[in-house]
Amino acid sequence: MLENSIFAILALFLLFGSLGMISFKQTVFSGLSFLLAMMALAGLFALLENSFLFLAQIMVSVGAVVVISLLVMLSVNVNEQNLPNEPAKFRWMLFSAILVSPFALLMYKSLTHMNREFVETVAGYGSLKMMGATLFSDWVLPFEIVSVLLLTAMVGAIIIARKEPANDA
Amino acid sequence: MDKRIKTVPRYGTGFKDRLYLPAIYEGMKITFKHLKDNVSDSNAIDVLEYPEEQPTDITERYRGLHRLTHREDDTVACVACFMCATACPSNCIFIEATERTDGVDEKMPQRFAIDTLECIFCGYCVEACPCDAIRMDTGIFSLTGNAREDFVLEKEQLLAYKGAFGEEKSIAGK
Amino acid sequence: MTPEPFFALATVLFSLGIVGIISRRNLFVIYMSIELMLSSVNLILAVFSRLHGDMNGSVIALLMIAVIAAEAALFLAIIVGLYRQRRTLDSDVFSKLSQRDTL
Amino acid sequence: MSDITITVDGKELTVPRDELLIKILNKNNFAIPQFCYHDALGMDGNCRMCMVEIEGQKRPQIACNTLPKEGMEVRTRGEKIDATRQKILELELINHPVDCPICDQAGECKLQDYYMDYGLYDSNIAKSDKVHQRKHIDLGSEVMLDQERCVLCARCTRFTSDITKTHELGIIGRGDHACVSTMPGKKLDNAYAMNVVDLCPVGALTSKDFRFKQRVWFLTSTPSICHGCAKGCNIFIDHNREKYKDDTVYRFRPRENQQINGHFICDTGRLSYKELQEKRQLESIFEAEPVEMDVATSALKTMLKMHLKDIVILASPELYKEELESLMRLSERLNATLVCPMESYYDERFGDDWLKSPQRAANAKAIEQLGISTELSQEQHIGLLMSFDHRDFPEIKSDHSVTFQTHIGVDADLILPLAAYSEVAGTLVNEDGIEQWCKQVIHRKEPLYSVREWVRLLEGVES
Amino acid sequence: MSTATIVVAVFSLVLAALLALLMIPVLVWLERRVAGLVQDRLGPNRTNVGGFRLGGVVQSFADVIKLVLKGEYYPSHIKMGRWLFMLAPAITFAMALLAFMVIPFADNIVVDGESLRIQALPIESGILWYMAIGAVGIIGIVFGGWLSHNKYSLIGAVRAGAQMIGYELPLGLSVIAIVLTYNTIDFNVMVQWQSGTVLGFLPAWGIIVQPLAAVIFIITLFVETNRAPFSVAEGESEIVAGYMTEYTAMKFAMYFMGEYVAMNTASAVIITMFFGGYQLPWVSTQFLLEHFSIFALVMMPLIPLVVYFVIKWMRKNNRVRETVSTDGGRLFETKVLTIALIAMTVIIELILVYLALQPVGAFSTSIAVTLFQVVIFVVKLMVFNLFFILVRWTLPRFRYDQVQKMGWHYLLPLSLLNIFITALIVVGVS
Repeated sequence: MLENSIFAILALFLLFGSLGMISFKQTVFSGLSFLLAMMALAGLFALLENSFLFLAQIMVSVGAVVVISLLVMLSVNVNEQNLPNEPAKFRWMLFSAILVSPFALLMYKSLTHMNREFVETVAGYGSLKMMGATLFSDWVLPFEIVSVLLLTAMVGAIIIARKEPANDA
Repeated sequence: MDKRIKTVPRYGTGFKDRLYLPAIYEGMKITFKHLKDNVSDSNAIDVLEYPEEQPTDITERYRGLHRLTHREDDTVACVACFMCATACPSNCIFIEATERTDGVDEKMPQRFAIDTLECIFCGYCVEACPCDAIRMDTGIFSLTGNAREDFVLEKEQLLAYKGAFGEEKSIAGK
Repeated sequence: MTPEPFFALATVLFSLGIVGIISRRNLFVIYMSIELMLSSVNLILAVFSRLHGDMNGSVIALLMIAVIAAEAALFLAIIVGLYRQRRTLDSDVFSKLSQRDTL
Repeated sequence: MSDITITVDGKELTVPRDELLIKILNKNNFAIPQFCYHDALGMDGNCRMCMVEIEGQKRPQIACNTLPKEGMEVRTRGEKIDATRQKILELELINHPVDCPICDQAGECKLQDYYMDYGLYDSNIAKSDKVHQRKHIDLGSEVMLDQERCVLCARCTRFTSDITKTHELGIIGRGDHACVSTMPGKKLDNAYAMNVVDLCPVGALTSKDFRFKQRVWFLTSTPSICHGCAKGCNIFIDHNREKYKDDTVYRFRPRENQQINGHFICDTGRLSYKELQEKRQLESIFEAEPVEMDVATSALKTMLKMHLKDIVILASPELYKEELESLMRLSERLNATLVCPMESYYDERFGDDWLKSPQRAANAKAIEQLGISTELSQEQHIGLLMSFDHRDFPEIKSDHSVTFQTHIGVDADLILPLAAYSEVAGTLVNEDGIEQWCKQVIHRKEPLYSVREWVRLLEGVES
Repeated sequence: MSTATIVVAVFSLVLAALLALLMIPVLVWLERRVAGLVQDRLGPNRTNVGGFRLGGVVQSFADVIKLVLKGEYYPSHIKMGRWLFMLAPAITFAMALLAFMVIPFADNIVVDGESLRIQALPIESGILWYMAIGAVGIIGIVFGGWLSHNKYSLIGAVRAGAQMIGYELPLGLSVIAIVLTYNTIDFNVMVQWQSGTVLGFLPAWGIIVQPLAAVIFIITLFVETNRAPFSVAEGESEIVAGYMTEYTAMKFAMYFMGEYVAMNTASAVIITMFFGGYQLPWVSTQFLLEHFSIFALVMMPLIPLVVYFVIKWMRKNNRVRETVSTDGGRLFETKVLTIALIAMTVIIELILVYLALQPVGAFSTSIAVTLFQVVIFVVKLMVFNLFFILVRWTLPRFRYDQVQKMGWHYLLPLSLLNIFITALIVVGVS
C-alpha cells in the first residue's frame, strides 16, 4: 500500500515534470521541469530496490546532465523575445499525441505481454558490489565500448564547442 | 616600448611557489599563532572598546559629517551657488536658493539638505565650495537614525554642527 | 506492486518525448525530449532487472546513463555551436543545411 | 557686389565685400571675444574685445569695425592678440566684483568664459579698492540690474533706443562711475523689455522671474515654438528634471529665426512658460469625483455609445496640426460635428506691429488650412459635447459634456487630463503660413495622454 | 520494529538535526570570533541574555532571530517564477542538510543481538549519497542566480555551476581511489577500517593511507562548499554578492546557513573518511567495549584536569576590561559557569565510577561507548570546522580562471594518477 502511494506520487511528479518540460516557453523552466522528472525517475529506481541506479541517476542525470544543460541555458541566456515563436504549440502537441497513441498502445501491450510478476530480490540486489560484479563479468565488452563512446563524445564536444582561435593566440 | 611603462618582475614561478602548499603552510602558521596567542590571553589584545571609548586619533583630514560654516557675523556662509551640488557624484545635495534680504549678500540657501544615505563622503563638495561654506571637519564618523528621513540633514542641523578642530568661521574672501 | 504501472508510465514518458520532439521548435526542448525517451527506456530496463531479480537490466541501464551523459555533452556542444552561428534556438532555422548560401 | 577672398589664420575664405569682419569670423566659427557687437544691434565698438591682427596694420584692430578687403590676412590668435585681450579684459574687470557664485549669469556669462580663456587671474586691484555701485536694482518689467557687474557694452541701451525706440535705458556718469540706469523715478517699461536680459553678456541684467531658481548648467535647452499667439516665435525651452522631481520648465529664451522673430520674443510669450506647470489637470474627474483612469475611460466610452448620433467635438485652435487631423478622423468615425469657434481667441488689444499678433490661437492658420468649421450652428441639439481644451466649452449647452483639459478650472460631467503642448510633438502653422515642427520637450514621470493617444483609445467605440 | 530500533533511530535523527542546525549559529559565531582573534581583534562578545554571553555565541542567536523577523523584500523586477525564487535557497539548504544525514556518529550499537546504526539515514551507500545530494544543491544556486534577473547574480550562478562541474570529477576520482582502498562505500565500514594501524604504529587513517586522495578531496570539498579561497561564486569584490545579491531576510539566511551546513557536512565527511571518524586512534570499538573500566579509570583524573584548565582560562579571559568598567555581568557569568562546570564534572565522575564497576559486556557500557564516540566525533568536527575557518582567514581568494585551471589541469590528472597507483597497490597486496 505504501509502495503504491509512493509510486503514485512519483509518477505524478514524473508526468508533471515531463509535461512541463515540453510545454513551457521559457527554456530554463523547461529545464527545471526536466530536473523534476529526473528526480522522480530516480525515486522510481529506489522504489525498484535499485539503490545504486538511484544514486547514479541523481549523480549523473541530475548532478551532471541537468546542471550542464542549465549552465548552457544560462550562458546562452536567450531573452524572451528571441525564443522561437510557437503559437500553435499546443495544437501541435495534441496532434502528435493522437499520432503517437497507437504506437504507445502497442508498446504497452508488448511490454505487458510477458505477464511476469516481481520476484523476491536476493540480498544485496541493487548494491554497488553486485552491480560491479555483473558489470565486470558479463558486461565488460559493452562497458569498454561505452568508455570509447564517452571518449569520442568528449573529443567531439570539445571540437564542436571550441571557439575559433583568436588571431593573437 | 613607452618608457613610462615599468615592468614589474614576476615572482612565484619556481616549483615550490607554484605548489602553493609551503606558502599556505606558512600563512596558516601565522594565523594560527595569532589565534593561539589571542585565545590564551584575550586581555592583551589592544582594541578600542567602542562605544565606551571613542577614537581620539581623528585627524583634520578625516572626512567626517558635513557642516555649514558661519560668517563673522554668525550668518550662513553659503551663497547657494550650487557648486557642491554640481560636483557631487552621488547627487545628494539639495539646494533651494532665495534672495537674501539682510543686506549681507544677495543670495542664500532657502533649503540646504544633504542626504547622508546617498552621500559617499568623497569630499568633492568641500573642494568645490568657493566660499568655504561646507566642510567635513566635524569629526563625526557615525550617524544614526530611526528612519530614512533622519538621515537627510537640513540647513539648520548642518549649521548647528561644530568643527572638531576649533570652531572656525568661513575664511572666504580673505 | 505489479510491473504494469511502471510499464504504463514508461510508455507515457516515451510518448511525451516523441510529442515534444514533434511539437516543439526549441532546440533545448528537443534535446531534453530525447533525454526523456532514453530515460523511459532506462526505467523499463530497471523494471526488467527487477522482474528477473538479477542485475543485467540494471547494468544496461547504467550503461545507458553513461550514454545519456555523453549524448548530453555532444548535444549541448552542438546547440552552443548552432546558437553561435545564427543567434537563435529555433530548429526551423537550421533546416536548410544543404543549401550553402543560406548559411 | 562681387565676393572677395581673405585669409584668416591661414584659412582662405570667400566672403561678401560689405559684411563686417566680426560677422564673417562668427559665421566661420572663429572664437572672437565680443561684448558690444550683436547681430541684431550692429557694431558699437566700445568694448574693444574683438581685437584681431591684420597683416600690414601696426596695431590690432577691432573686427567689428573692419570691412574685409581683397587679400586681407587676419590672425585671430597669437601671443600679441592674447596679450591685448588679456589687458582689455583686465580693464573690463577692474571694478567687477567677481561674485560668480551668487551671479545668475554664471554658466552662460561671456565675461566668465573670456576670463577663463584670457584672464589675468590675479587682479592688480584689491577688492577693497574697487568702485562699489548699486546692486539689485529693480528696473521694472521683471528685470534686475547690478551696476557693478556691468561692462558698459551698451547692448541694452541700444536695444531700447534702436529696437523698441522707448529710450528707457541710458549710460550715465563718467569714468569709473559710468553705469546703466533709467531716468530717476522711471521704470523700464515696454512689451519686449526682458530681451535685455538675453542681450546682456554679463550678469548685470538678470530676470527677476528666473533669478536664483536654477543654475543654467543644469538646464537642457530644447528648441520649440512659443504658443502665446499666432506669430509662432522660435524659442528654446530650458527645462530640467531634478532628482526626485518631475521635468520642470524654468524659462523660455528666444531662438534666432530671421523669417519670424529675429532674435527676440515678447515678454508675454517669455513668461507663458508658467502655464505649463501651474494649475494642471492631472486626474480624471467623473461627476465631480476623482476617479481612476480605467473608470474614466469606460465612462467616456459609455457616454460616446449613448450619444452616437449627436456628438459635437470642440477642437482647440492651439492643438497641433496632426492632432487636429486625428480629431477630424475621429469625428468622421463617430459621425460627429467638429467645430472650432475662434472668436474668444482673438484679442485686438494684444497685437502690435512687431512680434505680437492679435490672433492668440497658435494654430489658427492650420484650422483654416484643414477647413475645420469655426461656426457652431445655434439650433443644433448637442447630445454630447466633447471638448479638447477649448476655451468656449463652458458656454455651450449640452446634455452631457466631456472635456479633455490641460488646465483645471472648468466643470463638466467628465474631465480628463490632456498633455500640454510641451509634452507632445507636432506641427504649428503660424499666421504667415510657415509650418514649424515642435519636438516633445517635457517627459513627465507619469505621462498624460495626448489628443492622439485619446483618439487611439477610442478606436472601435462606434461599432 | 523493536523499541530499541525506534529509540536509536530517534536518537540519531535528533543528534543529526542538532549537529547540523545548532551548529549553524555556533559556526557563524566561531567564524566571526576566529576572524577577530586572528586579526588581533575581539570579535562579537557583547550581546548577552541576563549577563550570559558564552563568549559571544548569543550574538549569533540574536542574528538568527533578526533574520527570521526581518521584513521580506522582493525585488519588483522579478516578474516570473517568484515562487521558484523563494524556493531556490530552500533547495540548497535542504540538500546540504540531507547530505549530513548519512554521517555515522558512533559505531553500530548492538541491542538484543541486533546491530543498529547511529546514523540519521541508515543507508549503506554513504559517500555516493553525499556526492549525489551535494550535486543537487547547486541547482538551488543556479536557479536563484538566474531568477534574480541581475547580471551579477547570473555570473555568480554560472560560476557556481561551472566550478561544481569542474571539481565533481576530481572529487569522484579521488573517492574512487578511497573506495578501492577501503573496499566499501559505507561510511561506517570506512571508519571501522581506519581503527587498525599501518606499519604497526601509525593509526590507519585515510590521510596516512591515501594522502594524495585526501588532499584532493579536501580541496574539492572547499570548492563544493563555496568556501574561501574558492568562493568565487559570491566574490563580493567583483560581483557584489554573486547569486545572493537579490536575496534578503530569511531567503538570504537560507543560502547563508546552507553554506555553513555544507561546511559542517564537509568536515564530517572528511573526518569520517580520512581522520578516523568517531574513533580514537589505535582504539577500536571492540577494544573500548571490552576494556571500558580501564578507560573510565584513565578518564577520571583527566576530566577534572581539563576542567581545571578551562576554568583557569575562563577566569583569566572573561574579565572586565578597564575601559568598560561598568560591565559587571562578566564576573557573575564566570562564577555561574565555574559552578556549572564543577557540578558537571562531579556528575561525570560519578557516572564513570558506576561504569567502571560494571562487568564486561554490560549494556550500559555500550551506551557509554556510543556517547563517548559521539563526543569524539563532535570534537573532531569542531577541529575541522576551525580548520575551514582558519583557511578562510588565511588565504586570499583565487581568481576564477585560476580556480578552473586548478581543477582541470592539476587535480584531475593527479586524481587519475592516484587511482592508477592505488589500483596497482591494491591488486599487488591482495
